[in-house]
Amino acid sequence: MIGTLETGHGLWSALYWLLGLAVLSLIVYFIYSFGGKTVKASGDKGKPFLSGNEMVKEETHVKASNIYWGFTETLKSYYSPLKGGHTGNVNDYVSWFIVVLAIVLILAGGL
Amino acid sequence: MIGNLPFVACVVLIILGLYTLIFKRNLIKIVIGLNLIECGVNLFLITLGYKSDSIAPIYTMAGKEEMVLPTPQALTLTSIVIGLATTALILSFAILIYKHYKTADASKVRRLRG
Amino acid sequence: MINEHLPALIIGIPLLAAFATPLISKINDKLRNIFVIGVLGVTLCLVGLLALNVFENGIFVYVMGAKSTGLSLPSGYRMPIRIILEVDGMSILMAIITSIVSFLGAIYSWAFVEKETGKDKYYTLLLLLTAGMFGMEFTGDMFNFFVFLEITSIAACGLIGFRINRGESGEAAFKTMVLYTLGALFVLFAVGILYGQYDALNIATLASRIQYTMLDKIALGLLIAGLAMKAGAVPMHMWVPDAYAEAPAPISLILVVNTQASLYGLFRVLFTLYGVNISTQTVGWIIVILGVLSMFVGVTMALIQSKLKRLIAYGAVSQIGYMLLGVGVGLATLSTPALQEYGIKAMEGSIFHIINDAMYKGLLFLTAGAIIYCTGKRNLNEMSGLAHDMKFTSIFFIIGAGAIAGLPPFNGFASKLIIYESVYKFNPILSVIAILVSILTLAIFVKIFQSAFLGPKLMNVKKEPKSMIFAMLVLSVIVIAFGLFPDVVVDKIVSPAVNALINQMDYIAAILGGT
Amino acid sequence: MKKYIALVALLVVSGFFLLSAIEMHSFGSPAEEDMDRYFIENAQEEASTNNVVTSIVFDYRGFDTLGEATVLFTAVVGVSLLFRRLIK
Amino acid sequence: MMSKIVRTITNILYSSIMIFGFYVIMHGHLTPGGGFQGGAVVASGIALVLIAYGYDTVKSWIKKSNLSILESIGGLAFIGVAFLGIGTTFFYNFLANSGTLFGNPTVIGINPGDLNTAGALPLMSWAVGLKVLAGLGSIVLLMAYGIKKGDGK
Repeated sequence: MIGTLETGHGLWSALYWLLGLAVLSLIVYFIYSFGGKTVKASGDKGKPFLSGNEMVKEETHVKASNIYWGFTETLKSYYSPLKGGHTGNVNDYVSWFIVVLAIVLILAGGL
Repeated sequence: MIGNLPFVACVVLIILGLYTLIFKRNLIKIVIGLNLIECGVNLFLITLGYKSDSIAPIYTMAGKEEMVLPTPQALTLTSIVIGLATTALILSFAILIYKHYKTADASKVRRLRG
Repeated sequence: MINEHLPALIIGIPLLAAFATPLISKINDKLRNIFVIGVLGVTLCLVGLLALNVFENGIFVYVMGAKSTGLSLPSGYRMPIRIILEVDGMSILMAIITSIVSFLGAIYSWAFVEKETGKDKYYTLLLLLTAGMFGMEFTGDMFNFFVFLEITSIAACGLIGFRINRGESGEAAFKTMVLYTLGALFVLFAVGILYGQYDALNIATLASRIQYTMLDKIALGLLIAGLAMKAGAVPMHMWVPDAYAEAPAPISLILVVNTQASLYGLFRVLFTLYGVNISTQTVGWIIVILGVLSMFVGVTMALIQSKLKRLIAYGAVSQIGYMLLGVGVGLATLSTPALQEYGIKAMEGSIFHIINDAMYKGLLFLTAGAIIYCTGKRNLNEMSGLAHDMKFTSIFFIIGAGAIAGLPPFNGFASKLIIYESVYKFNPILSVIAILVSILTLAIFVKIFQSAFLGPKLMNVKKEPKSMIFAMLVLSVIVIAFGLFPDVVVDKIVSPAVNALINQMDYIAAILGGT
Repeated sequence: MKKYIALVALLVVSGFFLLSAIEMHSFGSPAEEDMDRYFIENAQEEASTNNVVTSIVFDYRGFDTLGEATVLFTAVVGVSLLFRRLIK
Repeated sequence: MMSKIVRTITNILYSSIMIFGFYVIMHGHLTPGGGFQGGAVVASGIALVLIAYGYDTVKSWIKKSNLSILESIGGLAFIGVAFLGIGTTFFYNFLANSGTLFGNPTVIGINPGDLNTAGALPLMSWAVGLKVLAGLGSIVLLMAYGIKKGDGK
């Protein structure tokens, strides 16, 4: 059957996957169609709020550097040396290169 | 061992170049370090082809038939020109960095980091 | 007649065009663009012809300047003396990627660099970069490989510094150039060591003579370090974000393939030049560790970037890790029966990943270029609500991000699935890390999508030009097609490449005649 | 700290390089020379030139020379690309 | 713009440097040397003039655009000669021992050498010499200009 890829353990066919996706979405739509249709975003319902007080729409956008703030804050002990390692200094680039060369030579050289 | 002193000399040149690349902060000195490595490698190549008491691989009226290996000379010619081209490009980059940053210190030329 | 000269033509025609481009661009700009795109299209067709030829008849040998094209050995002599182009499945795979990507890059460049000065030199360097990559992929000669490596290095660095009025471009190009030159010099030193021992430069001859002495080990270490640096493996990856972020978008697209070409050189050295002579366990684990480091560090660094192209560049570093991982597993199991069990599958996965990576990473870089072209901003913090105006770009970005994050049904998922499953049999931990990295990759692209495309419309943007849309469209069509029918690609293109890598003897016999 | 790591790595690398220089065939007597032997013997009739180096540079390994000329061309184009805003 | 002594010496040396460079290019297939070396010698002559007379004077003598055209022509000639051999193979030395231009057969063994030998090699050597001459000359000019501007501000 065309489109069936034999991976290490089993098989993968994107076409079957799409078929299953279509069936699932049909079922989901079927369940969704039972839902009440009377909800309207009238009055204050549709407006964005920030801690209770209303705000204009332009301020609701989350800037890129605020995304995953918690993640990076938790892993600060991992990130601070990593950021520190990426000094834009060309000497450090070369010294990293030499360090890797030394390790590879030791390992491959069989010492 | 003692016969291999020419190879050792070429390798010492390469090591000096690496030292310059790692520990010198001036951009021009970094380029000089690259050139040292390149000279070392070229000398290493040309030294590989030497055969004792033989002549340059050109048929002239010189009497002897024994010739040194010609291939390393061709390779070295190629790599010399390549190194010249590289040096020209890197030096022009250094010039332009100096014009933009007003410094030639590699530890200050690091707007791109993190 | 043309059939037997194909490799020489594929390398020679872009070079000829590159020499001619400065003269043509003195006539007319539009003519020059058409000329460059036409030349790259012709090269694409020639690569297709050569691919058919190679898939039919096996390894294609072309001897430069001999009495006949197939005469690898001089009459009654036991070793080749001329430069030999040797095209096998792996080379032709890389050549297909290179030709497609450079063709699309030239088309994209038409509108992208319209406003810039120095366009003639830009197109010249683009052609030279393409020709250099073809040379790296086709050549069967170590020193010739070094020469083409240098061509790609110099052309790439000249193009990275294209926007030289921004000081950062010069800085990135300087750093990249220093590292490239150092790596190429190490490669040359290794070539010198090999030459001094065996008095040969042809890869097949060296492979037949190599004895894995101490000098060979040192040469192997030099080659691994130099080529892995040019492929951008952690911790030698630091030039990658600088270079990709500062280069114009079509050049970032081609630089991705350039790193993959040096990755090809690394595979060629490991599998064909040394083969089973090396202690495959050790070297394979070196490659695997480099790959895992690249995956993890790349993606975690990408998570905290706020510059658009820099973020995608760190993603590129993490994708390089997948290829190193799969091929490293294949190398570690090269001389064991486990190769037949799952090593070949792992290599298939990672080499299939090379194609997919070139396609979707190129697509992402092109979308980033479109964003920068239309908004003039490079920082994600200043972007918002681009999906209101740039509908095509946002759709293409969704496709590319889904592919790079390994979401079905895009092509990234197929190759990553093969890598997960086969690497799991080798070592479960590595497979778990790979899946984790894939999840984080999805996270970083969700970040881009949320902050750049969604949100309220804050800025007024230009419309994307036609040529850029066309290039992105072709790439996304390729991504979806490879995702829907991965088996065709794997059977037709990938498995010949894997066999070409594994069967070292065929490569040697094609030159030395069955000895 | 970083300096010392780099220094140790440099020492290791230089040790290996010196080892490669010492392990190499003894100076002045190449281990194998069959390829160069072929060049020296056949250059005069095949390339019909007295200068064996030239016959290698332009005939036997002419493709390298093409690449080399291309490298120089590339560098010139790159330099003029960089200085394009200065040269009017 | 250097002192009068330097300029006088330059005027004397300039022509001989050029002639020596072209000699090296021409006899590349007989004596040590060839296209690259000769071109480098000629370019060194250009550099000497540049140092002696300063950029502004030299710019009026040597046009950058002409140099780039010259270089493209050199590259085209080189790869063109390579393509001419494609009847047999790329880079095939199609002129050697053909009796025509540079086509005399070479005497095997010890001989003083004949300028009219070596087939396509002298043509390639000329092309490469032209290319290197133009390339190095333009690199030197560009760098002189860049440094001149760079020191100013």
